[in-house]
Amino acid sequence: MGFPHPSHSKETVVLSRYFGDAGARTYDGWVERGGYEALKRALAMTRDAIVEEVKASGLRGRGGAGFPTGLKWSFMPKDVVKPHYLVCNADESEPGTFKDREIMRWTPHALIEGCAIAAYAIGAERCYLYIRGEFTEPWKVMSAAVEQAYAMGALGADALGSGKRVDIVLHRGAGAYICGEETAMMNSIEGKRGNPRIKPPFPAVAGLFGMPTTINNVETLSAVPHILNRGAAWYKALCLGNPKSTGTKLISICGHIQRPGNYEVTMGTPVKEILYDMAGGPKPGRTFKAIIPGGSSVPIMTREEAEAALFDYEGIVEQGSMLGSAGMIVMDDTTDMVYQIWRLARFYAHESCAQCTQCREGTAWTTRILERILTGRGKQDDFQLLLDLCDNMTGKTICVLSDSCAAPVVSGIQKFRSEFEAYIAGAREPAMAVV
Amino acid sequence: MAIGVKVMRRPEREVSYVRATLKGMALTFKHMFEPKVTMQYPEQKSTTEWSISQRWRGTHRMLTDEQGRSKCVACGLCPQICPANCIKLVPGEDEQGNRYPLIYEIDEFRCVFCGYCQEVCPEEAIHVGVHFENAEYTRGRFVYDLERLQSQTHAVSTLWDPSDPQGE
Amino acid sequence: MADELVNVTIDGMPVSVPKGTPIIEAAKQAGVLVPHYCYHPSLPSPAVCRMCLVEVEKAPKLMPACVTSVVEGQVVHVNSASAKKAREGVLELLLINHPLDCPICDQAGECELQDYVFQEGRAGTRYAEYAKRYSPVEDFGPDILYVPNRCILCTRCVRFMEDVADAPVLNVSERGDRAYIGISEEQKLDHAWSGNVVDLCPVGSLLSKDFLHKARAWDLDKTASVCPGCTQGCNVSIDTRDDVVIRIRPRPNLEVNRHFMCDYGRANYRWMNRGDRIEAPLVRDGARHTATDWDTALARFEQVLRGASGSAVILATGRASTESLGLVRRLVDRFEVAAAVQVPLGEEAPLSGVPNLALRRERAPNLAGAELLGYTPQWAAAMRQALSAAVVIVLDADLDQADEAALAAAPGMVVLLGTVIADALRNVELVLPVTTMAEENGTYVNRDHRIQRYQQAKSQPGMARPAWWIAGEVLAGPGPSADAPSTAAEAFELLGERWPVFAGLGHGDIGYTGRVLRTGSAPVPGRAEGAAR
Amino acid sequence: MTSHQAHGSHGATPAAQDPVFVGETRTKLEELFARYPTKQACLLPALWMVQEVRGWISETDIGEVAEALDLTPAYVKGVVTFYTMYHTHPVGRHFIQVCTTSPCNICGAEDVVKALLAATGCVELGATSPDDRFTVIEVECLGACGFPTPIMVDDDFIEDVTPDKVAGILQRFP
Repeated sequence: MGFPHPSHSKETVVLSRYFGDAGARTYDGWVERGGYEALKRALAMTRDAIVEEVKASGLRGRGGAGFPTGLKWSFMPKDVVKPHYLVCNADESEPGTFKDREIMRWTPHALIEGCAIAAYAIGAERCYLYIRGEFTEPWKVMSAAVEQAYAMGALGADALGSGKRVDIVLHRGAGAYICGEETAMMNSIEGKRGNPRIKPPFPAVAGLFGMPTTINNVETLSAVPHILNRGAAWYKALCLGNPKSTGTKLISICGHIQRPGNYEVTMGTPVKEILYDMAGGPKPGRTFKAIIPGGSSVPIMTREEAEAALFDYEGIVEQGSMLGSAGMIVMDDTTDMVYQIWRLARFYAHESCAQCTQCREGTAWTTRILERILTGRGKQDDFQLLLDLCDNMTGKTICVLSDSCAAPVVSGIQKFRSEFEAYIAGAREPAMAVV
Repeated sequence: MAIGVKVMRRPEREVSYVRATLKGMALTFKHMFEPKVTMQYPEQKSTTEWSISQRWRGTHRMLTDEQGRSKCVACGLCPQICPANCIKLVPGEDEQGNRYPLIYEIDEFRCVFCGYCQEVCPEEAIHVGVHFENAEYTRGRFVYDLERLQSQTHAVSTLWDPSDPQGE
Repeated sequence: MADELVNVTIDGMPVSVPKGTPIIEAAKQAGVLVPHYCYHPSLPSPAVCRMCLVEVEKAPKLMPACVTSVVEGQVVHVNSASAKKAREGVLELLLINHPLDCPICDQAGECELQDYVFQEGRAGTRYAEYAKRYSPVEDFGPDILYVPNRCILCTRCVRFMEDVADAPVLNVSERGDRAYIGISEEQKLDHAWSGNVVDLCPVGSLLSKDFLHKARAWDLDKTASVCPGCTQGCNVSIDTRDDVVIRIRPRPNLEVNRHFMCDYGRANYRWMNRGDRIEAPLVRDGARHTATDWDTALARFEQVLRGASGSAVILATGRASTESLGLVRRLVDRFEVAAAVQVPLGEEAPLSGVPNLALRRERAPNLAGAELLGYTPQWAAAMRQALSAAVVIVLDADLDQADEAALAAAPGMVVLLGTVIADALRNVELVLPVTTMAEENGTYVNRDHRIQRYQQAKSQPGMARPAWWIAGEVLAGPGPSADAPSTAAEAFELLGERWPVFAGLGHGDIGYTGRVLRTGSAPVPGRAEGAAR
Repeated sequence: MTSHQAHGSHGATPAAQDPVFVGETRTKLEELFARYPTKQACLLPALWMVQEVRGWISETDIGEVAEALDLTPAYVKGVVTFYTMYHTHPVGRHFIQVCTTSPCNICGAEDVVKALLAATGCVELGATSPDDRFTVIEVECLGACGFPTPIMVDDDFIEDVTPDKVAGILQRFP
């Protein structure tokens, strides 16, 4: 449902069914609502059978990359001779995205169940649930839920009486966007600086503490119990035409829109429907100007592009952007695009981990150039300089943070060049004072 | 006449000394009223028509910054490039941790005034000068120390600029 | 090597390298240097500088050559347009905040940033209108300064302290472009091997206080040598300017010290520059010494040896070369001999990340060589015997005052082959000036019986000669003789006649990385391939 | 940059204190050891414990954490400075974090910042108010973009903040 708004008829409510329902937060409340059935079922299955079921469902990673989850699980070594780990990525720090937060706040046991099933399926000794430091409320809810789950025997040495051990440990981040990157997250759990690691080795070979590790997003894991309960075929059928993108997807919509919030839709729903019908369209008297469809790291779409797009992994790519974490930032015609692109660049400059040269220096320099344009001192050469810099920042670093910084800048220059020109030509009042 | 001496008759106009003298005098007088090209050197150093080239490479000068300290940071490039090996440099460090020349001496006797030191200097500190009056009472005075180099006031040379080969 | 070989083509040059070799090392074999900052063969590679990006055919994007292993049939282009453009981009970014202070930077001339920018960087800056980042110089430890402005955050220093020295006292602090190399207020960079971070630093960010402003890199003459500090025998380069030793730096030898040397060895060069040297042979003429020529002095030496009978004692410095120790030992073959080398002792300081590498307790570089030549470290016993011996040869040993006084009063003939002379010994029979290890060619045998060569780094003072030359001349007899060795290599060949362990071996065989002697005894435990992790 | 680099107007570091890891906190720390295969992995939780007790993390505290986890102070310091939520300087009694990243920015987050600075009396971002009550900083994305502008006062997450609500909110934090 479109928390904090009532469910819209065009939504397909699966994960978000109990958003806003405080009763679902407790163990008993969750069991009443059909909880822990899937875990019980899973613990009775073989590990391979669970992986096959998830593979068949077509579930893809909801964190941004969209990698098939079942396939990811199948990469884990079968023979458990050394510890394996599962890491649940609850470091939702992509600007524009706030879906995992609601899952943890309202349905913590759904996530615990999903973690437990995944941990069992990949043979993980322990699941680390990495919650970002700023999520104080989800942290409290999750801590209480995990404690209860242990107390009720759903977790621990003898999970739900199956004789199998499932452990979940909560780990709190401390304010670093980059820790949402899977290898950086592993470093962070290990007590290191959250620096992304170079791949290979991939986490499934040498991940957390050097052991085989799988990392899944909160939304992905929360979907797993539903797949086991209702079957892969049901999940696969939740699809509007494109068989590569199946299931439901939570969309966070924010910015200049009537009803910001989370909406759960079937993959393949037209973006136009989501923006105008579910979220209520632009504020009165306004029109949309730009939409960033997948959290701040993806190329900006113009209104026309967004309205033409279908909402699934491939549909958004067709229109020149990416689905990412499905955090839609909507900007209407009052928005100063140059200022917002500068604000995004500043975000990346602040969050760069300082490892790769292109990212460390490039994000900061990009910010400075945009700052200069905003103070009215920009030059025509700055376009070329920005594009050169962004080219240098794309595809050359360990992780994709610098690519993420380049994406809005490059797409912004391509699609909203006139606004940059206005600052450079002095036709527009500087948005910033020269410091 | 017993022997026949042939007497040549010369034209009057060509043998008259009066005429030649007058001619010479005329030239002399003419020069008295023409502009003079001689410069009264020690009293007079240059004239509007004649002065030494801005590209002249003479004895050195060390430039100083606003505080009167030499601009030299003792990087060691000038002694390195000097073909005559006439620059002596010992670097030191002041209280602020800045590198500066503890000893900087140029032996102007050995110097071949190639100007490489000026060309190589990254700080634009050492310069060859537009200067040619080098008389001294002792040979030792031709080893210019830092103080001496800094106290020179003559113009510094504008080296040949490869991007403007014809220019002065 | 039993490893499987992989064939790759790098910039058109086919090479075969063991499986698992990173592209950067394979490229070296193909004669192509891939520019790099964070990569170092003796450190784990984090691939953060992104300087070594190369184009690999069929790869979707540029690959970091330092962590990408070669694959059979791979075609790599180090100097393709895209790789060059990427490197130019990295250099531009590294330079935006890098000060233009090469003129006052100690690293200038051996700076990798300077080199690569000169090689393939942009000619101009596009960052002109901004102020550069500025932070003051920090004091990291007894011999190390940190200049944050020059730092390019390659993290070699951090990784050295963490992974090789196993003492993580350096960190990367902050993040983004605010990042810098940090140190705790409570700990200093005073590890026994910390000086290596200065060498590892590709730019002039970490500086040695000892070397600060002393010389420009291009002024220095570098001589391949062996550290005279301890029995480890680290390969070093002695850097001199105008015949003055300015610094000692490690020279890579993967079997001995990889790329490192300890701070003790680094600082142990001042004695090489000592000024109060004996410059001419001195013979005793009544109550005083007279300077003389070598012919006279050598004749007197021979006379001393011929005239004496009974026992002879050799008191040698641990820094004497194998050649000198051997030939001096041969001088007294007809005597009953007690020969000792001096071995000062100190604290052992291992470098934990490299197996079998430490600053050793025994601070004598040629202890093992001396032992092979019949010397012992029993200094006190030899000293006692010296007081009753017929001939005592002191070979540059560092004597304490009591020993000097005792020797001066000893009944036997005392011949001093030395570099300096103590007042107490002003009355010995014969004083012959010898060179130090910095002033001669020679060999040392380290604790693992690896024999290694060192080269002459500076000229000898006055008439000083290597001790092997003196001994060789005396052995060959008076007058000009073809038998006397005229080079250290010839002197070395004479050793084989008497000590079979050196037989059949010449300086040419030893090369510049040394060679393990077949001593018959079991190899020293832990003497594996000196691979770091 | 928004950050904690700005030096608080707070006075000197407190005088020598008792160690943090004694009694209950020590037990808690030891419980943590069981949850991770290495001691080092307990670094982030241990630092959170220190900040809970002290309000911020001083050099001395860094030393103590390092000792408890068999690490070096420099290493711990590198980690502390990486994560923005650890304070390396003393902060006010209430620490206010305002999200000003794009989604909130377009919905007026900068006005909320201005209102907060005015209402708390803080001179600038990162500075502590003269009465030591508040420190206000801008942060990057608090992850509640649908509820602009979210702010965090200590551990309390407050959504939908507008400039006119600021005074009322501050009253709740004496």
